[in-house]
Amino acid sequence: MDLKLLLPELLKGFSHFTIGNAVMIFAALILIYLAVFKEIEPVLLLPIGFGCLLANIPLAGMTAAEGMSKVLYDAGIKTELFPLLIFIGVGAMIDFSPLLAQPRMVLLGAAGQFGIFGTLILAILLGFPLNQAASIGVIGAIDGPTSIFVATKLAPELLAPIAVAAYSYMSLIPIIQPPLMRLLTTKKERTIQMEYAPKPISKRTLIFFPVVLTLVVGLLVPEATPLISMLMLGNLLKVSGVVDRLSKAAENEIINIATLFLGLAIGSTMSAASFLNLDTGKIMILGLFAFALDTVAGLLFGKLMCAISGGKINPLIGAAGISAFPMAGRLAAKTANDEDPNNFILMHAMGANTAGQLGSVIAGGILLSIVSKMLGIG
Amino acid sequence: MDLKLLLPELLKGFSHFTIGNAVMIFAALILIYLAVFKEIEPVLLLPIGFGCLLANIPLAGMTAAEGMSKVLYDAGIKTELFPLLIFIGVGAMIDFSPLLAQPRMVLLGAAGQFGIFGTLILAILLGFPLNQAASIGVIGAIDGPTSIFVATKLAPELLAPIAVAAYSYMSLIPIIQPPLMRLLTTKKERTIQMEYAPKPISKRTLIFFPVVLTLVVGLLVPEATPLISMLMLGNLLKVSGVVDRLSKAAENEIINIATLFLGLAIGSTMSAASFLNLDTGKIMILGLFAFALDTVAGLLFGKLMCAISGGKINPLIGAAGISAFPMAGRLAAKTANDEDPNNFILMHAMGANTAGQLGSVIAGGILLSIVSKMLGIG
Amino acid sequence: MDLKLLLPELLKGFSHFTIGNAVMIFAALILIYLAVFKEIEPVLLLPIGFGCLLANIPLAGMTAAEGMSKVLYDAGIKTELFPLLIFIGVGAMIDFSPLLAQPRMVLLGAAGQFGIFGTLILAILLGFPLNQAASIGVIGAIDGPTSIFVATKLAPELLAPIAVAAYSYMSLIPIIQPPLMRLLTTKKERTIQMEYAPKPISKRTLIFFPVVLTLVVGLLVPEATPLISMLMLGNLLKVSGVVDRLSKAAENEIINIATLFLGLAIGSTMSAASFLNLDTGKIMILGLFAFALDTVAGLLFGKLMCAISGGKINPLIGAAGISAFPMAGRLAAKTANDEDPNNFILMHAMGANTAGQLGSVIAGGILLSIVSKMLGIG
Amino acid sequence: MSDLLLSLQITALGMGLVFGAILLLWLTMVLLTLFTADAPLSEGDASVSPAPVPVSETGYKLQAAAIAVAIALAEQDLSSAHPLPEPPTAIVSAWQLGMRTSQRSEKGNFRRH
Amino acid sequence: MSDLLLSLQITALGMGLVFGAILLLWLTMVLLTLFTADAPLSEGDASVSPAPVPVSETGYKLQAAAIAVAIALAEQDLSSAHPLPEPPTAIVSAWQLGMRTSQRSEKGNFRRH
Amino acid sequence: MSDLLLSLQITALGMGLVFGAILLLWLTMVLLTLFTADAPLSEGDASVSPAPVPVSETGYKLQAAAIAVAIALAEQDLSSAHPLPEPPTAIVSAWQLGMRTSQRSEKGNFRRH
Ligand code: NA
Ligand code: NA
Ligand code: NA
Repeated sequence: MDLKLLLPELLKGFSHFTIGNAVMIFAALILIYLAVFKEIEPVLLLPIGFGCLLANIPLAGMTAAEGMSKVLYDAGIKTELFPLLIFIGVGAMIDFSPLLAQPRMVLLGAAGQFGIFGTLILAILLGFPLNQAASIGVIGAIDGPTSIFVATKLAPELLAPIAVAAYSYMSLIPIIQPPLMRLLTTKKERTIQMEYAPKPISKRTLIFFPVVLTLVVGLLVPEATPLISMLMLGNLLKVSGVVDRLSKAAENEIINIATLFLGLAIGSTMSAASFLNLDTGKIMILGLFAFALDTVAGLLFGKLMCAISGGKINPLIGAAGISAFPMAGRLAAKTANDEDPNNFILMHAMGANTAGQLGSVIAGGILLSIVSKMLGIG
Repeated sequence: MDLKLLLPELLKGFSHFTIGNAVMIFAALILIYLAVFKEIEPVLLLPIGFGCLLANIPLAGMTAAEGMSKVLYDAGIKTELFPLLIFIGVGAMIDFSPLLAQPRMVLLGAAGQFGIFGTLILAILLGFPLNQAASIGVIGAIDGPTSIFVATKLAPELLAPIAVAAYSYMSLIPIIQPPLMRLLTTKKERTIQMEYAPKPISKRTLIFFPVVLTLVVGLLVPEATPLISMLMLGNLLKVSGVVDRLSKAAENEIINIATLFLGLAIGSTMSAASFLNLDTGKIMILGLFAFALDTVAGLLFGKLMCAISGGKINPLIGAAGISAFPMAGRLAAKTANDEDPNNFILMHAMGANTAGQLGSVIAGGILLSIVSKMLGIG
Repeated sequence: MDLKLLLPELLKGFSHFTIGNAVMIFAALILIYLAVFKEIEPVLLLPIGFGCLLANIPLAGMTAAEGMSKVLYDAGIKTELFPLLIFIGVGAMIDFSPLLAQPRMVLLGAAGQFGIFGTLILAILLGFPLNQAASIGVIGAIDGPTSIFVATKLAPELLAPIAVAAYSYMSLIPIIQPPLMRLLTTKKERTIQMEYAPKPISKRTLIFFPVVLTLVVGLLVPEATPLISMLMLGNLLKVSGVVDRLSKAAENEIINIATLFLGLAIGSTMSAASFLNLDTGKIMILGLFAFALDTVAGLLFGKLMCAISGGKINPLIGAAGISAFPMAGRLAAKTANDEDPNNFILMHAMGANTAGQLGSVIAGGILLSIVSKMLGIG
Repeated sequence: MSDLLLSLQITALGMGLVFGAILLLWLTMVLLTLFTADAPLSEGDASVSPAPVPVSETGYKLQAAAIAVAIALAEQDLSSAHPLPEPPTAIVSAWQLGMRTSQRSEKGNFRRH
Repeated sequence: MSDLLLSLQITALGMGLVFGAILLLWLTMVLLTLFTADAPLSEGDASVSPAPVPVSETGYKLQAAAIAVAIALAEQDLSSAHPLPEPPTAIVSAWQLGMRTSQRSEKGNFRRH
Repeated sequence: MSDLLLSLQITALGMGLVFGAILLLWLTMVLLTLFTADAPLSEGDASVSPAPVPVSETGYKLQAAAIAVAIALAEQDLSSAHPLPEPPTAIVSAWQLGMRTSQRSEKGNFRRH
């Protein structure tokens, strides 16, 4: 054993360390910092940040052929299992009764998807090929698993920046939305009180809803079936009330384990080579644009509905139609309440918010369908 | 983009929709209905029904090469992992002390397996090849994981109808058994009271039992080893009292997740092409026959034991020997109690019921062994 | 069906049963006995023993190409996923504040690794090739997942005896260590009282520690990254306080399921052919030697620190530096307390013990690095 | 510019389909609530129906908080602002509390009419 | 008809083996209880031994119910029928309650003898 | 004997690297506590900081036990031996109790100085 040969071996960790690694580790630390100290979507950004850290320690082998990150990536991202398992859990947590009590609220879930397509246009103009532009656009679904699912199908090479943008901005909703809300609505509009006299929703309706929705959306937009069906499966487990064991497993074990592994696996794709380029910067800016555009479109549609209804609808609930469940709904209600302490529109906002969740999944499926067809990969 | 080409693309979900899909979706809805509103084995029939629904939405891709249902099927059905994991959990829930306190009760677990072989004969007569006939016969084990395990080995193409039959009829036990009980026993027999003065069972006996049973059954019937050993492993985790963490994981996380995924994966095999044929109908009828035959054989054997013991054994407990744990045991006790409010034979019935559970696994292994040998696949 | 051909088929379980099977089943029963009745590491030795039992039932097929044990082995041992998942859970259970409050205690975690290398020397002298000798040496890490991780990389054929030795002796720590403690320290040394006036540890320190440690160790010893990073990930999930869902999943579902499957899979490698040879005996003896040597080295280093500090450090805490977390720490404190009921050194011993945990992982990585390089497989 | 044209086409088509699907969904929901409401729960039950679906620990805490708030509200004037505590993580559906305070206050409003 | 003959052979062989295995199991159990009973628990312990193995929430509810039933039984005559509530799902081992009512009533029977 | 030489080399190199890494770790920890301690918790908080990290049920039982022990200690003399119950499985971090008894007694010692 020649000691001259030893030194390079001893310092191989440092000698293989690149500027790119340093920058990415800095990025990882920022993600972890935001997750832990600013509580920005910690359940996802903490594992993503940690996975990124590991991917940039040279020779650690986590992302090598037999490494743990690679094993998790192949098991749950490539197969799209993790976002779907997360959706089973999310479905078990969603309550569709505010939406079912006011079905017209579902319209607000359509307008809030405009950001997807507006961002796609902008991404095309910035020179992204169609598959990447569509994946970037789907950040505008403002729903993590939908963004990850579509990006995995169309442009897995952009998965990490898309996931990071989707989850980061989702937590920044309380900073992004209020200025736009105040800019686009008048004080008078914001103080519109909405009567809440819902028709009672029977347990039977709640049980039929996820089944019927799966069928209707599945037949209309086959590409949306995996996402919508897992969301509805989780909801059915919950509302049926006969399989407590399964619904508890869905909203605890299954979603927690899938979330941890998903985060680590996505983070592990954040190597300097694939992440440190102009595209990542563009995606972060386009993502912010998508969020803003969604909010604007939602608010404008809310104003339209306000006008049509003769001023009975508070346009703020339009901003809840972007998805970002359940934050956007609460934020719309809070903004109305801040303006007038006697104004409570939470139930309407939550109806629009669950509609946005459905609209996001549907829009994601439609986008996947159109783009797959155009690229001949459908 | 030619709009003329667009319409077929838009309606592709409907244009690929077949009558077969419609019928299977109707079947899926029936399964879901039975699970949710009639509470017929909801933990399995709800996921099976939902999986069937998804398998019949055209182009949804859940059952395609990379689809979620396919991933789950390959991970847990093809490898037989899911039924075995479920058995670990079931084992952690079974208490063998009523059986160990009255070892002769174990005999009742043998008679209740006659339905397996009687159904096999009938299936052969109806023209099923041997591998399929044996898989259909094993519905008569009246134990879900055993049926699924054997069918996966011998005739995976019949997995779905066999699983559906096994679980559906298992919940219909309270409808299938009582008429046969009253038909085959006299009122005098049903009012036989059984003394319950069990010898005390030491903790040591409870701990040795699963280990010794695994060895004895494993050496006698190697083909039954996977099933019996996982059942006994779960039981050992529980009775040992030293690995609470593991026994709780077995009877919660592991069994819940495996059950949900097993149901979805089995349901996903219910495509119109493979399910909609005369065989499925025959299997449903043969399954019902298997359940009835098991009950009859159990009752007749119970009457034999009653005669031999000089009227000290209530023949109703024979009906508990079919497995269908723990329902058949409770039902036998309830029937005796209905006849005479002072007649309590629950401990004896539960002894026979756990014996039936063991007998079912052993019979499944023996059947697998004989048929594999005959087909030269052993 | 010729009945003459039937008998061999009926008795195939017995006719394929070898003396080797009998001996291994006896070994399995001993492991189960130790686990259940002596409570020696039951969470691992019970599944290992049961897995060994199953591997020695002829024709049971658990370890065959499609058998359950094989499926688990390929899924979690070959990929090294199970020991890493266990480490996430262990990390969520470790509290580094006693170590951070007295950073110099970390030195004690280095001395306690001498057993690794001493055992390697001895194994080489006994004729083991380098890859096997290093795997045997790493029993001296006295940390189960580290031993399994390194052995899987270097000599998977020795995995079972190494895992059994590592976990068996770990539980025998209360028998192995005290005589050595009393032999190598004077009564005066054992009664040395240590002042515990720790500086307060901020939550921020506790959060930065796992991140910084991952980076520092990862850059210094890339081979240790998988182990140290998963340990630190678990710890970060816990101390961050913002992802309760994930840290609870780590220290419950994930660790429990991984432990059960790991044990079964390791046990399944204990076939007579691979386990019943002189090497296994040598490994058991070398393992015991490793444990003793670690303790001796730790104690001697403790005495050195005692001398350097002018008698302010109780050398017993050196024995806690071997890892075997958390038993060795408690044992050192108990030994001091037995000598003088007013002597409480638990906080110091736990500091040394967590240092030993870190030292074990680092030493495992260093060994892996050196040996991989020498064998040209790095 | 053909790229831009293409993306505009995708947008028109995509948003059209989204609105179409959502309209169909609206119709579905109306029909569904119509045909499955023949055995409706009483008004009191209906407003409670989301309650058995509380989410995670926080959900339960919010329920407890909701009861406390309801009691407090019954004892004092409704003119004061209502607290809407932030949920610890985004996974948590946090609006159970708000729903009750909302209903509570609307009843108050109706009385004043 | 060779198929029928074959299946009859399988049946004879199969049921024979099942009975054989079960008989051996009986023998095993008798020997096992014989050789491992040298440190038996007291009668009270033995009858309680299944109790620490309750299953799922329902199991706990049934235990609670069992206690309630036991108290009720102690206060009234034993001639009335005993309720045996159905378990919600088949996974649940639901006979804990019945076991206790059974033992309770047998003691009653013995007294009458 | 070249094998022995090789293994001795590995030992020297390995232990050297272990000590080197551990020394660097020491430095890291000193720097870390130095730079991240500007917002320290109070002494009481610090000593409690491990408490929110109890492990599994046993951990909670030990906490309860710790409280009981603390109360008992406050009422009696400190000269008696302190119980250190064994944890049921090795996975459990069992030293929470000991930590408190240790601190408790050290305060006792300080008083005597
Ligand atoms: Na959206
Ligand atoms: Na049966
Ligand atoms: Na060590």
